[in-house]
Amino acid sequence: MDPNTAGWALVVALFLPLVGGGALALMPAALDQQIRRAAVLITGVSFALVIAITATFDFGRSGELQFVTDVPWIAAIDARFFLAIDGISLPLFFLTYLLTLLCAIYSLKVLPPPGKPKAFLALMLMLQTGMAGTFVAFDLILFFIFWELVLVPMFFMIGIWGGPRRDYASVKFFLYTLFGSVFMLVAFLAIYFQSGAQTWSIPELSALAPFGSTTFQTWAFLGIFLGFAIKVPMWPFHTWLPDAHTEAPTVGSVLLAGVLLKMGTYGFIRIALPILPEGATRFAPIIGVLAVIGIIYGSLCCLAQTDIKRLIAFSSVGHMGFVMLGIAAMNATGIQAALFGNLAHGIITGMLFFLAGSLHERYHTRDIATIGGGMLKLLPRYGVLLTYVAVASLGLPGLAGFWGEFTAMWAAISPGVGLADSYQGLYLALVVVAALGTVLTAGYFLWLLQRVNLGDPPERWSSGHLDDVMTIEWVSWAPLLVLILALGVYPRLVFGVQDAAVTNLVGFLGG
Amino acid sequence: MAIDWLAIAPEVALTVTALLVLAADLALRGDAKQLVNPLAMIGTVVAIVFAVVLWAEAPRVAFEGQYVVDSFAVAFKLLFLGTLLAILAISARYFAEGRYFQGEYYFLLLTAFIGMLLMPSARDLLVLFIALETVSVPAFVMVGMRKRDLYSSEAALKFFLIGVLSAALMLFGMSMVYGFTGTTRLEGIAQALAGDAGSVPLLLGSVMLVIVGFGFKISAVPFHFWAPDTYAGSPLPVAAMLAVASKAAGFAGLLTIAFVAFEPVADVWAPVLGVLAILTMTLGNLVALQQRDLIRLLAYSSIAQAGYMLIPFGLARPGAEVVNQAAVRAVLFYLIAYAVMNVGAFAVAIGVNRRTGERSIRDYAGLGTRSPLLALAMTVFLLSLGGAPLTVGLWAKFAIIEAVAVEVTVFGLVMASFLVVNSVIAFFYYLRVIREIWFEPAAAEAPRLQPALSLSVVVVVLMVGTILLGVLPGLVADPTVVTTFATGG
Amino acid sequence: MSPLGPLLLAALLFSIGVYGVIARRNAVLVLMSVELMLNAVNINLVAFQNLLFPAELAVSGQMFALFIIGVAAAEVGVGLAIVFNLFRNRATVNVDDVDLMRW
Amino acid sequence: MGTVLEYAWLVPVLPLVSAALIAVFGKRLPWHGSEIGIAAVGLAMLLSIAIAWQTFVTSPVEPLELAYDWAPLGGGTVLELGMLVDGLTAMMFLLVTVVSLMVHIYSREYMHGEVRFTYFYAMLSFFTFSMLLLVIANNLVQAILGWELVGLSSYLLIGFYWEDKSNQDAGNKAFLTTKFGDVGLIVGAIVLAAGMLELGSTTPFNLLELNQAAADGQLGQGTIVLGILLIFLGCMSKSGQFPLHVWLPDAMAGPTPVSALIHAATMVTAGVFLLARLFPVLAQSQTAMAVVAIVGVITLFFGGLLALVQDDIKKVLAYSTVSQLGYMIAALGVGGYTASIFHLFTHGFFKALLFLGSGSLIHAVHSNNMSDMGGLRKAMPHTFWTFVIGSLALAGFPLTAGFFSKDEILIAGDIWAGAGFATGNLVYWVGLAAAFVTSFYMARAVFLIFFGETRSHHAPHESGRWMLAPLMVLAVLSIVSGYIFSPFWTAEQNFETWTATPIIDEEATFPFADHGAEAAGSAVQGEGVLAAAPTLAAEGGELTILHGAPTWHPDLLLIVLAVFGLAVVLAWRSYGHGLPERDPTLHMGGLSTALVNKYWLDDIGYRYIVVPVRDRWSAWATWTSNVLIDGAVGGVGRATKALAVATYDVDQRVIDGGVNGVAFSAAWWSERLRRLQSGDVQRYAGALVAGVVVLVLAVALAR
Repeated sequence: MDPNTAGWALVVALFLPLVGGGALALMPAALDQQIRRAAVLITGVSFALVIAITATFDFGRSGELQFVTDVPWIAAIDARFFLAIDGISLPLFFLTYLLTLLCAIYSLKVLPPPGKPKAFLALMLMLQTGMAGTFVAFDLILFFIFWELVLVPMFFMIGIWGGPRRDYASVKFFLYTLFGSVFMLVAFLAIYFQSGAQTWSIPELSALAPFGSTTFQTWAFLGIFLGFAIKVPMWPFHTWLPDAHTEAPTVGSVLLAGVLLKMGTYGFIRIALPILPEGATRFAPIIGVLAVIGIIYGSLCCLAQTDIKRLIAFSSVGHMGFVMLGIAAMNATGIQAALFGNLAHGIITGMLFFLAGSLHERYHTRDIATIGGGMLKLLPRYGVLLTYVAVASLGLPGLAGFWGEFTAMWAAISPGVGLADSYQGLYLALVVVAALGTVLTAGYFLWLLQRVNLGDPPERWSSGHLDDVMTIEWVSWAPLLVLILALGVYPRLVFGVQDAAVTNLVGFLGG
Repeated sequence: MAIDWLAIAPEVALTVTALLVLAADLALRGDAKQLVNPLAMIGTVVAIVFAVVLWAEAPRVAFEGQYVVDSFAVAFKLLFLGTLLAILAISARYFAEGRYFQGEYYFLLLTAFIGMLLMPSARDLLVLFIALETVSVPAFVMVGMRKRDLYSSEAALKFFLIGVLSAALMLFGMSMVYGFTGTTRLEGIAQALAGDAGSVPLLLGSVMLVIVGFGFKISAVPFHFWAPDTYAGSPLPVAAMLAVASKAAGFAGLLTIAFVAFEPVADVWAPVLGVLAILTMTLGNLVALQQRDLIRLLAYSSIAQAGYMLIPFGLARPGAEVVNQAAVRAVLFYLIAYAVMNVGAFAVAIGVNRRTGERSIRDYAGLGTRSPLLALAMTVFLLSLGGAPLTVGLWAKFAIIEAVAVEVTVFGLVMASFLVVNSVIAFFYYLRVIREIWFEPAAAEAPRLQPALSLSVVVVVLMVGTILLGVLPGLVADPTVVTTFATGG
Repeated sequence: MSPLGPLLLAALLFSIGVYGVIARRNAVLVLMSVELMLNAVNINLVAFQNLLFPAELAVSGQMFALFIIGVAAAEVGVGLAIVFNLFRNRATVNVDDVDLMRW
Repeated sequence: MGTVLEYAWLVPVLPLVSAALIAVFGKRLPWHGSEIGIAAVGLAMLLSIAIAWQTFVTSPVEPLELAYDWAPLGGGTVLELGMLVDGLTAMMFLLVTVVSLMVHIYSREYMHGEVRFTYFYAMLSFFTFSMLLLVIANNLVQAILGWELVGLSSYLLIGFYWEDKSNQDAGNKAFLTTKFGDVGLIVGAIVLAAGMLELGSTTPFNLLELNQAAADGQLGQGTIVLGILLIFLGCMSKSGQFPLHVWLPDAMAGPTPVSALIHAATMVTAGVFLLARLFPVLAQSQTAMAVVAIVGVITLFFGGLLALVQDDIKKVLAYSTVSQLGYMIAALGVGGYTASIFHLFTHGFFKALLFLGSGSLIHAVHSNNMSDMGGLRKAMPHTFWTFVIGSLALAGFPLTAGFFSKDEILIAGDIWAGAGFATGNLVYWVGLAAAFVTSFYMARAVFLIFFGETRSHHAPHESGRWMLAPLMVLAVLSIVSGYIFSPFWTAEQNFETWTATPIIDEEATFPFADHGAEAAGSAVQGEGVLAAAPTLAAEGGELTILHGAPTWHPDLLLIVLAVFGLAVVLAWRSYGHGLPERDPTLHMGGLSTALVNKYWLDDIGYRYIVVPVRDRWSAWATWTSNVLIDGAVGGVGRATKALAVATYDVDQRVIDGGVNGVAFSAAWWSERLRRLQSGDVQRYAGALVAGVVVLVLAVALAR
């Protein structure tokens, strides 16, 4: 495939899951296993296509859009069907397909009540198109459609296959994120009219920027900020997250943490920063402060959790804080850091949720005290995996989690676009506090490990037989486990791909 | 005076059909009476064909400019006729099984739609009035169709009393307007208003009275009280007709009178209608939150939707061509979207609960297993009403915000923010129904549902339409871009 | 002759009608009040036509009044039918008693 | 054609490969993976010896830096993965691989039969890799990488017996305390790198560039002070400096070989190493050096005192480690770069020896407590004599390795004092006092363990060959390693020239000491005289000898010997025949008339020195350590917990409540508004008319 002409490949890869999901919905519900295999097949084929795209992607020109499809879509409002991929999109796009494939594989065996694999997998495939589309849409309207498309299947995933408080969690998730995104839509419209260019194209608008008065930039950025910040989620917009994560089925949590949250930060980087550079500059210190509060706050909340899934959910608040800190730095390194942190968090926390889900499968409880420790004795492989992933999540160098955090702090100490002149002290303080956050992070993860892994298992588990890691789990987890190490040891895998694209993007920030 | 028959061909077709239906009803006996439904459908299709032909022929002016068939009017006519077709389809089994007066029902229905077809073409206060009454009077009767039903007769009474009261208020306003301007022609009124007459307080008050008559039709606050009670008491297809077609007709009339006749004093009525928009959508949504009866919920939801559609009126300014056109287009697009999704929702309601009394949301528990098709369709319609992506509902709201953004004003932004906040509130109750459908188990005795074929077809078509327009809103948005008012004469 | 007199008359009639619609409990009297309102409109139209625009060829005011008379007849017909039906079902023509549906 | 130095990267890689192989295949092998570990570390040691030899004979060697771009960091900056090989690296290589190999061999027997034997070996190898990665790093990020991996392996090995809660807690405490220090390290590294970035560097984390820039005076003082002090915070936690040493004694919960490798010889010296690596930066700021010196002094003294009251042999050693690390840090603070790393080098050997020896003892008597030992001299002769050698070295007995290195530090302090800095005096005198303490507690330990009657409940037995061989090797090294910087070597080839680098040697090193340097006869500034020995020689009359050959200092030798003797005698008086409380008469019976005065001194010393020091000061120190500082750490922990709970509460009630509150208020309004729909049509009509009136009036009055 020639990256200059093969736009079709991207389109096919993007819509194959949606079409496949539709096809899945038409299969008779009685064909339980066949449906699950079909889902694996669909996600597998899409993933193969994405691998082909990645393989033929011209890494020498990762700053430019490749696999472009740009045709008129809604003439009345100048919206275009504009899909493409560049160095910033590619890693996230890849991750989306990988995670969904793994989820499909995982669902071959594991599906929470009430079962119904057909509906579940069809929703998951629909979700996949929505998520992936967000990362390759270069038209604001198209982006918004994909963005919103994600809400519906996730709402159902949480609402039907979720835990005891699924009703509350699903509606809260839906409304909270919807609330943000409508403001975002208003801001998009404002941008459209303010630019006067009759276009929703992100690259074109970026090239036009900055336009409008400072007031306009501030307000428009505020609207976009609300939409993205809720999705990220930034403190104090995070409260939907623990509920949604806790109640969602395993696959839902994995995709939620692995991809959905990334959409917010991606949006900041792809849309908010280049199109509204002045607004972004004004907001950057605020974002930085909120991000750091999120880091400390998320970690503190983690320490107070008794529910393992909820703990992991709160840890996302902290980790995404680092990502946002990178964005707040407003320089190339910061954006590199944010994107890397994004990806690493997706992989690691996705994996953590897989583990938490399987833990629930085994113990039928998520309460840390009830589990009571001794997992290394009871389920040794599982215990080792948990240690590995937890250690990765607390940002150990050499594993994926480190680079995002370290680089974000490194970026924040010398923020770009003139922020260094007026806010040097603030940013230094942010870095110090963020670094303290890593201690807290280590604290709660070690404490978690101590309470779950170490010691002797309590009586109540000694009678029943608990299965250690199953083959299907190995298969669906192995890629993530490998990636955690690979990204940690060879960060160029991501940094290198993004470099040119990020440099381009920072060019739009000026300053 | 030669009559331009083509210009009124759709109306004529419907009139003939109505008469044929009445005759057939007299001639047929027993189950054979069911044949009137296909008969009415055929007539409707013929009317649609005429309307499509007119689309190419527009604009045409008839009756010395009192009757204008422009692209705006044709668009509305197509909307009405399409809605009629759908309502006919969902009525078939409802009335056949219910042992109602089928012939009369179809006759009245067709008559009401004749009135609607007249509405967007009217360029004279008198014609507007006639059109309005032609819609209203048959509707009064249809609401009370289930004669032995306490709910039905109560609904009819309320509808009737509020209807005639507002008609009288409107007429009084019309008479005053006539008194000040000396003409009942809309263009004439506009000319007079553009002059000195535009600042006479009494005249401005009268203008408001005229608008009130349409406020009743579109069930804007505070003229909305009849709507929930009436929807709940009437036969469901009639409720669908009232919620969609009748409301659309009200908007057609309101658009015509506001943007043709009263355009020079837009600076006076626009803020008022804007405030009404805010009140209407907020009240509609808030009260909808409390509803346990699905039909009442849909009623309040449709009140809220009317509130959204009033927003573009709040943007109007005298002489601001671009803004006003964008406003008209936004309303038109919203109405089309609204018709698709709301008829769909009522269709599903007909499929799920055909009987009277309270139609609790609880009845929808486990619909996902009882009838996946209806459940899926209802989900799509409700999401669309809320404005979820990949449904036409999103573009409808988008169109309104876009109209606001054409020329940003503080008031426009206030209205837009109310729209935004209200959209979120609305999801609370839409999601409640969706939750009931999918998350709750079906009651033990609840049977699987076997919706009638015609109903299923309508539901599927509308669902596909909702999604198709959600993906490609251009299918409707692009043609409607050219809709404009043609001046008479 | 000034149109003020007829206008005041019409306004008075109309107000009485409004009052009747809101305040009378008997449905038949409510219907009568509606008639009052419509007739007030008619007075207006005819008076304006004759006093203000006698030269208008289309005599639209009077035409309008004619149509209103016709429509009023139809409306009252329908209204009475509804009231009768109500009476048959509930043995009352009291508007206040009709509140099965609310909230 | 490159030298052996170019293959230095193999040194860390070998243990890494070994760790992976053990983890994968270990359990299936006859020796359960230990053979892989021993072989790999052995190879690494051979290579290290070659590298050490190469650097030593050609010293001072130009640093060899090989790096490749690891990843772009955005904005044109690049992160490197590379190696920096110079004398310091070679020295550390040698130390780490030798001790590691000894521990690997020793553990064959010591850990025999453990359930997680293979895991243990994998971890040992992994730790070795991490430490070597830190040592070889050519940039700060890579150093941080190794640093944190070291912390992780330490955590995993401390908590090796994770069934017990106390061990888990110890692991957590170690990890978190050091992680706290890492905050300083990371932020410090970032601050320095930001300074480098401003200078236009594309590899801002590069160590050589950083040192060069600092030495050239290009970095601002603010950056330097902030950066280096933050990094020093990391060094404090890792190298057990007061008050962040609290984790180190607890870390003794790990298996004894681990203590030998990690908590004595290598990991805890990482802080010293890193600070030495950054010495050109440190040397730019008088403030920073003063802080470092004072912290070191406090640590070396109070850490030593603590060791006096311990019964657990491993704790005695742990506190002594703290004290010795204090010496090293203090030396850096008074410009004694060479002295510091020299002590690091020798200390590694003899402290490993002591720990392994104590492991042998524990193996024999199944107890850590000296009160359970006693009289083991006969049962365990080899352990005995090796342990004594180690103790002598630690106490700085003349002609052992510890003598040479510790005295260097004292001399460094003396010179610094001569240059007009008070911290020099502090180091000299407190260091001397602590030397006495050291001698005393080591003597006490030796006496309690090997002398007197046996108090063990088990029949003690000598350990096997696998354990004894490392003891003997280390015993030899504990003596000979000191001679590398003794007068037996020339001015051109000795420890100082080996580990010196051009940046330290030739560039402006103490810019703030201009006037002071003159006073010291240019002994400090610009003359490259960092090691104490040649300087003292300069004072002795042979002026301005650069890199002069180390010379004897009979005066100091005498002082040290006296201190040592006093301590040992005092110790013997108390413990020579077992626990004094049990048999004071035997203690008394050994006295002679000629020793009355001694007895008197003993009495005075006992009453005014031993008792207060042993029973009060150390108790107080223990108390502050355990209650105040540890309590503060625990308190911070508890407070954090409380804060966490409170925060969560706020989250759930206020923030989430606010979100829900919006929903509830909507419901509240909804309920009120619903009542409008009364069902009475005439009220509807009334409302309608009222609405119309309002609207009409509003419109009519609008113009």
